[in-house]
Amino acid sequence: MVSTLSNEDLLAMHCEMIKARTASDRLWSLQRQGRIGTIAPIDGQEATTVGAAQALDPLTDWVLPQYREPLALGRYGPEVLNRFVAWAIGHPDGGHIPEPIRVFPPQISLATQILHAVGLAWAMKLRNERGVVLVFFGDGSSSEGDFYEAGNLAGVLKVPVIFVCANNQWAISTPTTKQTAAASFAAKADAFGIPGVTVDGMDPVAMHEVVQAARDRALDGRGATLIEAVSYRLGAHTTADDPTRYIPAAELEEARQRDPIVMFGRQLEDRGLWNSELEHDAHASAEQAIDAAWAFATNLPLRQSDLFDHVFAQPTQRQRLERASLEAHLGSTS
Amino acid sequence: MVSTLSNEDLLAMHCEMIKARTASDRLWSLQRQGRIGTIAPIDGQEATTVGAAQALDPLTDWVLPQYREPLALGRYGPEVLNRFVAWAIGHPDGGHIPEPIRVFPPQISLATQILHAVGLAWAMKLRNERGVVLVFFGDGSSSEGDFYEAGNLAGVLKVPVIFVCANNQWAISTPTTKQTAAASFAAKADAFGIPGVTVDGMDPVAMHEVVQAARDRALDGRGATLIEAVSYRLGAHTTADDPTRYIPAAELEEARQRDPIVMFGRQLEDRGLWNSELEHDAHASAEQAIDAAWAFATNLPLRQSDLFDHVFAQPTQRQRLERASLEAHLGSTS
Amino acid sequence: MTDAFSREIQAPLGNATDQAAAPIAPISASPVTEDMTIVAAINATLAAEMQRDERVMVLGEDVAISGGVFRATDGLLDKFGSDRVVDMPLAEAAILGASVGLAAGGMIPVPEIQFLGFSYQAMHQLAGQIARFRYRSQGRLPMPITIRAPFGGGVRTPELHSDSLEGQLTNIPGLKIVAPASAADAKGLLSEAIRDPDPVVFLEPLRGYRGVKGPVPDGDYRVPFGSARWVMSGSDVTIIAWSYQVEVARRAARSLAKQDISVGVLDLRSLVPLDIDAVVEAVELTGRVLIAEEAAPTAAFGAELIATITEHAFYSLEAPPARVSGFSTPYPVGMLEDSYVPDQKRIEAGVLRLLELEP
Amino acid sequence: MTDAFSREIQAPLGNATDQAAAPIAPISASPVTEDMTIVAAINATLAAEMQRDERVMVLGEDVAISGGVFRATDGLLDKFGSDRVVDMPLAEAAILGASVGLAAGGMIPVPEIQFLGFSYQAMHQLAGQIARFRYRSQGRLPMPITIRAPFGGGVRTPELHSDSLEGQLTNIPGLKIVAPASAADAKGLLSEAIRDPDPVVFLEPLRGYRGVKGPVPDGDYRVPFGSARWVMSGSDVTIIAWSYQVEVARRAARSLAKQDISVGVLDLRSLVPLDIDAVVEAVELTGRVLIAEEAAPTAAFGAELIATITEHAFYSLEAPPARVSGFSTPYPVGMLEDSYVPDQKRIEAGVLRLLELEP
Ligand SMILES: Cc1ncc(C[n+]2csc(CCOP(=O)(O)OP(=O)(O)O)c2C)c(N)n1
Ligand SMILES: Cc1ncc(C[n+]2csc(CCOP(=O)(O)OP(=O)(O)O)c2C)c(N)n1
Ligand SMILES: [Mg+2]
Ligand SMILES: [Mg+2]
Repeated sequence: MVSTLSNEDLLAMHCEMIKARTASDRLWSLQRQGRIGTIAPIDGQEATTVGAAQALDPLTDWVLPQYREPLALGRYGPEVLNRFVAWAIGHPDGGHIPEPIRVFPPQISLATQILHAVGLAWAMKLRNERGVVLVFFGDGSSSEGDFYEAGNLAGVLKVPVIFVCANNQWAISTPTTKQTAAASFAAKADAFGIPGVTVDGMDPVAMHEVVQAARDRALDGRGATLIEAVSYRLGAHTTADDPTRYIPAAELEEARQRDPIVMFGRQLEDRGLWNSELEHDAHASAEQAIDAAWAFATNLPLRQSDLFDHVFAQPTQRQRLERASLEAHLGSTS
Repeated sequence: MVSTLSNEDLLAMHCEMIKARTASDRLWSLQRQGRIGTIAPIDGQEATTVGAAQALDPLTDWVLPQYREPLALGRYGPEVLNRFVAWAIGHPDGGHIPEPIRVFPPQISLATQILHAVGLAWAMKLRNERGVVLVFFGDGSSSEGDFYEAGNLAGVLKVPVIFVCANNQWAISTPTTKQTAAASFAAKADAFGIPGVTVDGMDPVAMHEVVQAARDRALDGRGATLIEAVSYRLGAHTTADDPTRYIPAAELEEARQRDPIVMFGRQLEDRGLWNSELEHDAHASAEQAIDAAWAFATNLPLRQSDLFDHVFAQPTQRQRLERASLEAHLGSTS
Repeated sequence: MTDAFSREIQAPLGNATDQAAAPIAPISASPVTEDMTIVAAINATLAAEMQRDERVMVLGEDVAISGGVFRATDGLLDKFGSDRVVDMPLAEAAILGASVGLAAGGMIPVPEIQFLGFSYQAMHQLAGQIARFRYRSQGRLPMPITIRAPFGGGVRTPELHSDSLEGQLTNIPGLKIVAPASAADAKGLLSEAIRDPDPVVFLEPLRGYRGVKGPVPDGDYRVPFGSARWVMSGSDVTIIAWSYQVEVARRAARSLAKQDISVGVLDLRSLVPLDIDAVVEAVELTGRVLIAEEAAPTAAFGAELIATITEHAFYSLEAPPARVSGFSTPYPVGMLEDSYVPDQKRIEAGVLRLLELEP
Repeated sequence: MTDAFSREIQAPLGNATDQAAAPIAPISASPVTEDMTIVAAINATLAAEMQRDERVMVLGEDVAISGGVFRATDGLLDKFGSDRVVDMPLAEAAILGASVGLAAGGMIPVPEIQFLGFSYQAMHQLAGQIARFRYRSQGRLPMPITIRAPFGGGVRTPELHSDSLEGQLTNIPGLKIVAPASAADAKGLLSEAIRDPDPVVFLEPLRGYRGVKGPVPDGDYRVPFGSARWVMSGSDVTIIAWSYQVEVARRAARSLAKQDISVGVLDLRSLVPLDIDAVVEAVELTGRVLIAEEAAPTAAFGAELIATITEHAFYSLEAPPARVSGFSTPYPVGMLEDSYVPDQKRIEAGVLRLLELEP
């Protein structure tokens, strides 16, 4: 553990990881109670997200998540979790992360966001805005053409983007050996003429370090970096998934021994920075955060005819007619 | 010039290159006379195609071209050129390369054929057919997601496919520096976990050698190879293009000095294998070949209602109605 | 409003496969042996076709070891091995693009797109390549490929998991577009698709996977494309539907029957080829046609049906043909989707409007 | 068969921009200064919009140094520099996917897809991302992107260069689909598109690039979307068209006028939003409507027009609305395309059939 991080930073990261895990667990059980739809837990990847975010400046840097990371982006403010819970319960406002928070809504169409990140970093370069764009995507998503097109374009344009491949070893039931024969996901950087590095994605400090270096490089005008953050998916793919069908029990058990929260907690304890009291407080405030997010999301107002809002800045004639007919129908049947 | 090629092979390759250039020139002037549509000349890439084809066994190995290579695939029989000319004049039979010729029709939707090649090689592997699939694509086409998805898939499946990136330095007006920042196109093989090699694509013997090695490897069950064949586009992109708008005259002039046909002719002369008589004969038989192909293509019968053939094995009711209406219309107006 | 013509078939309640009463394409006489869900019928049919023809292979994301995210391919890996049941890298264009080569090489690929919305990632291979290879090669390179994909709303999936793209797909010449509504048809049409020498997009009703159950004929059973199915007959209004909307329409028709309104339901089964004769018959029987579909309406397949009707049966119309559909918005989030997807109430209201009655 | 209502406007022969006689959206009074081809109008408009707003940038394959394969972007690199006029790697999804990020970052990207058929390579970015970002983010991330692409047949291009995909595109909620037929509209609609806060697919008529020429208003000139244009009026039959088919329809109408058949031509200009009132008016004026389009017919935009007509103007119909279109085959090779693309003869025959006359 050598780094520029202060003790406060280290504690903040640990608390954030606990918050992420707590929120993930809560949503999992809400799903099991039938109160929300499908949820993708974050277990095992907390350090990847939290460590990376720690290296960013929320005022200048953008984050484009896949669908797990919003659970662990507390560094960008509590609103990210609020909106994520709203998204998880299927509320339209869940996709609206308000200004000035520099976080995109979750992405479902895998790998598409990697190109968005390159475009956004390009815009920053063109507009001489100081900052970087960091984009998360999975090991599975790296097989989509969009990943490669994005990496290649970033290489050509030399834009300030950081690609973080969250390699949790699985894409639903597909292991990385069926995803690629490349020596590593980081090795794919050779195809783009950018540096590629592999890092322990279960260690927030290591994550912080490589992202910080990539960020410095980007701010320096030297372009993109591909970071492969190696972790393990400790939970199911989603609440709809049964990983016992395909994950060897022993392998999972081995990975559980490396649980990033347990490991980092021990390290902090060893350095005298953590104890059961802090642990208790951290859990209490994590519970509060997800309570608040749940309250936020479930109290959002909703009208069914809102489904017509925000397709275009101004609705078309056809949309106005449709909206009127839906309102009439709902009025007549309610 | 060290290789397993016999003197006959060397002469055959040279004649084939002359044939390709001759056919390309003829089509160019036919286009200029307004007798055919857009044509993409092959000038500069003859050796890439001819050298590669020389390493293949037409009875077992498939070739999937982009749109320039069919001019130089005489190794697969004269029918390839016949059909290509038919294709160039816009006759539907131009896309039909008859059994048992193992050549696909030209591909216009760039890079899509690279995935087809992987699938075809996969089928051969599944069916225990001895043979390989060789696919050509340009430097520009390597930027499409399909190229990467294909390379990655081939790496995972270890199928007998050979990727030949015909790097002629240009994609219409876009130079390779705007196409990628990778060290080379061959370096992209790192992303797939397959070997990548760079070769002089203006030297048919060098081409033959690397393709032969890739083929041996593939037949050996060791999977795919990516070959970057470095050449230079000596002509225009197509008859619709004006390269003086973007190609620096000096650069083009320098490349012209390396004209593969001139160079190889000299090498053969130096070795006492070539002389003006052979040159004369080669040109005469090249003219004959394109004459024959032109005659073939322009004598193909055509009915306008043929446009309904071969959409499906059996037409739908709707297609039958449409065909009847078109026939009635053409009958009434002709 | 019922009359002698109206003949609804007795079938177990809540069961979407009222199979008899079929003026068109009567169900074959195979003995019915088992009640199955649609997903079970698909799974069994895949196994049977793979058994029958060793060129048939299944490829896609998570189709092998996990048996598919909906278990549609469950058990196939064990039965047929990892050469013929293949977990692919996560790349839809690779799945369909490789299928082109597999087909050219003599295989009969049955690729799965995990959700239809992700066919957008492969549209250049689907619309630009698979659909055109036979034509482009004038018969040399036919594409016997069956692309399976679930679609349709109402199950609270995230974005792009529910989208109905039939309008876009049917506008692509060279593809057959098939969409079963019952378990029996899931079997019969899937067998037909896999044995068809041309590419078929086989659209599976997500909500019907486990939500629709019914008798499935045993043994070799195929349903020819272009043969619509009368789910029930009716003399006042005809509803034309496909996929899960057939079930919704059937419920609406049953409910309207209690108000003495006699509603027929025609299940198209395949959109390309379209059973034009059945559509014409549907118009002739009642003069009033309602089309039920989930897609956003503009240039969706419902529009094509109206165009087909005006072309072939205009003078039998007693009212303008109407459609009940999704709206001109992207498929919405879970809390709004029940308003978006046509439900029984909206279909009933549509029927009443066609009869110039107040809903 | 002409009557007082029929008022064809005097305009130079062979000129597609008979601009007056516009009961809907009269052309603004800007002084007409120059006759231009469509491609020249597009080029000039791009330059003007880039001049006006420095956030506007052009990106695509071969748009910079070579000025575009049709010279639509010629000269822009010199005027605005390589930051704002960018030759991209050959990857359509990258072009549109990067545009999403550029838009989010405050730019106004005007990406070019070299030929519309290659938008298939980017359909996941176009239909799945660009079209949905405002909706998905509930207004936080609007997408002011204008995607330019040429399309349409008749010029002997290779595969996928001519395909008409309006049906597929208009079925995607969240996109505006615009298709000018005249040089003036090319300017007015392109200015409107670039200034529109939402994504617009701007379809340019390949055959019209140099084949259609006409007066173009000087200065700031915009044509609002959803305002169709009466090219000529007629009392017997109305042809509805867009893009190059407007020109074909106009020629057919002129020729039929010589047989005393009075044909109106309505140019839709934008398909989404659609000028429903003008379509209704078109039906009301003659009761007989012919739709001319190049696409394969199934679920093409012509089908939507017929559905719209039956919904809004059914009782004004005196004959079933008809369509003249491409056929249910992939877009064919050069030697067959003249039979595929509707020409003047097929449109004339369609008009005569609507009048129950022998062609
Ligand atoms: C384009 C696309 N294809 C398929 C899917 C369905 N799908 C959702 S998650 C997933 C696996 C993703 O794996 P990975 O990228 O490794 O992310 P992880 O879930 O492991 O975090 C798949 C196939 C999708 N959402 N988008
Ligand atoms: C998917 C796709 N996008 C764009 C085009 C238009 N186009 C035709 S050739 C070409 C350049 C191809 O360059 P390269 O792959 O290097 O081949 P070369 O012409 O140099 O042989 C382009 C952009 C196309 N045919 N297909
Ligand atoms: Mg993963
Ligand atoms: Mg090139």
